[in-house]
Amino acid sequence: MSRRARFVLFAISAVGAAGLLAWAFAGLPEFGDYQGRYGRIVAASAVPDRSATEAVAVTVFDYRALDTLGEEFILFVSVFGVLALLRIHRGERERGRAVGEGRRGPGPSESLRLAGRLLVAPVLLLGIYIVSHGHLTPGGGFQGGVVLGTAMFLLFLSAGYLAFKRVRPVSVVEAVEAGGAAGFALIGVGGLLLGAVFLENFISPGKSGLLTGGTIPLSNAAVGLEVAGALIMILSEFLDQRLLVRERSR
Amino acid sequence: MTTALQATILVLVAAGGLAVVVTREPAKQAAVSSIFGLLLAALFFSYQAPDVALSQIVVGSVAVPAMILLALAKVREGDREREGSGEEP
Amino acid sequence: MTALAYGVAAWLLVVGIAGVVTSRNLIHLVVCMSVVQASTYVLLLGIGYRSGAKAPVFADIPTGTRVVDPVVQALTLTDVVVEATVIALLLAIAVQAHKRFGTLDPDRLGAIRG
Amino acid sequence: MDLAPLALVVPLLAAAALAAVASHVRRAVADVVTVLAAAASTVLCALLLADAGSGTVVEWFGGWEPRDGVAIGISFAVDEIGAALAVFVAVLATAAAIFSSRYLEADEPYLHVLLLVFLAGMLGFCLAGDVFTMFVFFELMSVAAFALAGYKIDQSEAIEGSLNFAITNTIGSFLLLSGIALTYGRTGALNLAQIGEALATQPADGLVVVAFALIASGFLVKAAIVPFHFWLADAYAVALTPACLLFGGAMSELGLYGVGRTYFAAFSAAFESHQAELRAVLIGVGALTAVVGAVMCVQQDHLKRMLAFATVAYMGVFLIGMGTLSAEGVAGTAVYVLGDGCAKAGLFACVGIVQHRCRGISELRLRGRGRDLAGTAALFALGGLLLASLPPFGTFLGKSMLGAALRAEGYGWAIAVIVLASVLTGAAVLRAAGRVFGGWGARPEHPPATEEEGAEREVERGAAARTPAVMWVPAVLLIAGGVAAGVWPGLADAALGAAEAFTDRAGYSAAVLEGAAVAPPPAHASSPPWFDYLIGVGSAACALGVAALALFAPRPRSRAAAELGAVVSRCGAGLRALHSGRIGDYVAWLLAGFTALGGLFGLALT
Repeated sequence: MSRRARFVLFAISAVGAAGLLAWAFAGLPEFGDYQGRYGRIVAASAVPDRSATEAVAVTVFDYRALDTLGEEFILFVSVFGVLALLRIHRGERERGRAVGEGRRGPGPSESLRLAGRLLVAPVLLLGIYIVSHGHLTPGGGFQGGVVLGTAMFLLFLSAGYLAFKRVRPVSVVEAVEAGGAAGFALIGVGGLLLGAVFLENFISPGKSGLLTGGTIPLSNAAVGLEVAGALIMILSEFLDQRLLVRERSR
Repeated sequence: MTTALQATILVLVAAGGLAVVVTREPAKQAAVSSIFGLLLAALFFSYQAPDVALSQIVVGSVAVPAMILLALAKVREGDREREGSGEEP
Repeated sequence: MTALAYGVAAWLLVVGIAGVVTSRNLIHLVVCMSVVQASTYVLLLGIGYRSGAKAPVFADIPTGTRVVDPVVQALTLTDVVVEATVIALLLAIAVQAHKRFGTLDPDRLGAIRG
Repeated sequence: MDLAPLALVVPLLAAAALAAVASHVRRAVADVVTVLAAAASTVLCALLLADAGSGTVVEWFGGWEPRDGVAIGISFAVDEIGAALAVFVAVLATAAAIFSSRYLEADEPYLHVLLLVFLAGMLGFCLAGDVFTMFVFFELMSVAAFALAGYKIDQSEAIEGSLNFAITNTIGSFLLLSGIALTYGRTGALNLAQIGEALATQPADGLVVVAFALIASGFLVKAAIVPFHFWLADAYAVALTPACLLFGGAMSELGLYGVGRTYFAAFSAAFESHQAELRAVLIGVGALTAVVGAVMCVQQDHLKRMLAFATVAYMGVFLIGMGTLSAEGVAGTAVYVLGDGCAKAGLFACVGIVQHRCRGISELRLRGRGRDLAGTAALFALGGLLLASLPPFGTFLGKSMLGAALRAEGYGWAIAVIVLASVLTGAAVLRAAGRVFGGWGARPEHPPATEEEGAEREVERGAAARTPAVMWVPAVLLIAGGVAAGVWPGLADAALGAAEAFTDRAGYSAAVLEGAAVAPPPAHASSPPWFDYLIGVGSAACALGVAALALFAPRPRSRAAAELGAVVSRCGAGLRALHSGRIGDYVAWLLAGFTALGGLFGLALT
């Protein structure tokens, strides 16, 4: 199809689709007037059921934990997808070796290194705080995991990326990432063994404070590890490619 | 008051979405999409969804733009290499 | 307000797809996908919103306070993660496409016909 | 005992374990772990299928049973159709895992991890009783599939194919999610049974119709129904052979299963009074898809692309079957899926063997190069006859059951479409078999140049002097499965009983929400009437005839015949030109498809 024909097809369809959506939205409740029972039951029972104050976290990690298990593995498999898609295939590897693979790239400047080290500790603490309070306040394993991953990535960067590559902590990160994903599934299996059914929350919910929610904080920690590992893997994989090309071009 | 605020942010989000689409230069687009992510986060805060808003901030304004910029950098290096070696693109 | 709240969701869907259809650059196209996905967030959270209600976090408010629907928020959280992963994967494919074809223009790839 | 979650968790944990030790694990160990995990999953699913025979198995995760009649947790609701599909998927995955043990390119077990997670995603999708959980597992299998499609990164086609696959399917999943959001806005529920209860109380309005159109469009992108189908051939033609087994054998069928599950469990009551109109729409769209797929299939030179378009044609046939909206139609479709899925997976495996031995994928360029491969030739030809639904193979039984269901609903003409699809796809495969293994047909004047020559060399180990057992054993077993499905005593009855439970919304709802699962009553399917045998033999003969014509036909003598030929080939070329490989075109078609489907549903259902 020519670009013009394509655009005409799109424009006609878009008008139709917008009409259909408008027709559908006319049947939704007025904005701000939602009365569904599911949400109200969940909001009313999260605190009595789990002593955790964050109803969304209880939904994500307890009532609807299976969805989260699936989501964790989506993240997990996408990392492996990125690794597989950006892997260096045989031809490239041979060419890469010819121009000196493994040579140290340009090191980071002294000030960058200092800034990285100064920043890392507070950012790490922030990440840990967000992960550990996931069941009490907004935030949790996912949000904290991204913060942790970013902090670690900055640390690797400021320490000089190629040095990082030579000792291959990538495989450690890989293990952490996979371990986080497996951890979530294992917590579910724990419910099967110690409770009665898969993903059952088998730890007492407690009364108040950090140690409430039963397995929810554990799940949050597993997710935090997984997300942090996944982010580092993905970002370094994109960076890896760049460095490889730069080496080749010299 | 809340309604007026929400309406304003909604209009901004609509405009932001359009801006992301019409910004054809990818590096600029990464920046615009980062702002779009923040607008969405503001909308979610006004919808009383702080959890989602935080996720949106870390994903839409940090992780995804970082991935885009790294991918772009990778692509540019590839272009430079191609020019250097005289290959036809 | 109802029309605006849901209308923005429809708008983002259509505008995002318009970007995908007309895009001349794969990385631009991938970012347009995130606009389409934003439409689902706006729709889900808009549906679960309740006027004058608080966020479903009972750290500072007593249980039983009128709160917005927590379930749509849980769904949207999942959705946000899915977005990030799909974008990562699509970017990886785009980078490879550039390596194979020397262009990011989706209309000039052309390895497949008929 | 909780079999359902274990069937899912075993491959997931195996994948995570392999990933965690990725850099240190020996290749052979990874192979064995993958095959064992897939096999264990198969056994668990088979036990689950046996359980489901005595009534729908409902599993509330975390023990969150419905509270005040409202589902607050997530359930798996496993009936026989869902469990049988899970077994089928797991069997194909095991075959794919065995087949893939020959690939050795990367040092790290990416392929294993992707395959195992892909399997888990498909299983979760088959067993889920919650519409958002279906979405999550749908995404899980999609993300793994995108990476599997693009695995051969050194080939341009693979990159372009996986790009088209990923973008169209992701937009499809956005449509699906929007449909789920609308449904939630109306019913306040995500559990399928609960949605069904809530929708049963009032007639369908715009919201319900559009929500169903969005959900159906999302699933139909995966099911490759025209005009959502463009991506499929691009992706299937370039994927690794083990992934092709799963893609061609089961993945698209899962999209259709999603439509059937959501319709029968949730939306059917709301559309009760408009069943006839809905039937017309679904059967019409299915017929269009079957014809487009079959016509594209015979025009292909690339063997995997040919099988990919055969998949499109059969997805149309299956939509026709599902579109009868009757238990008989669904039962026929289920049997047909089994027979055809085995046949296509087996054919993909055969193509893998040909690629391995002959270093080629183009039918014309391979002419006569497969003369030494007698066993593969026999399997390939048998696969072609399976597609042509020769009695008494599984595809024949399915087609016959489907025909009876169509006649019962007054859609006898659709049988002709199904016959056309099976003749053309069978003919294409038989023609390829004759050309590649027999060296028949004229020497091509301009053999197409294709970058895929020597296609999988980059990723494969070992010399090509002989076919390793890990390749031919799965191929033999799969083709044998397709043959056996037709003569397996009691299969038709079992399928009918399962389909009756699948289409019974009230029974499903009682099992899920009230825990009142009952064993489906024994059903008795009528055996194929004599004229079905005639049609079956006739279509196989036609397929052979068309294949022979394609190979041996002389140049047309008369001007009229030449002109007719020119018109036909111009039409074919026009259709091919629409399959442009351009993602912008595909997405425009996708939106057009949603609008058309929504419009048709709007006319039919209100």
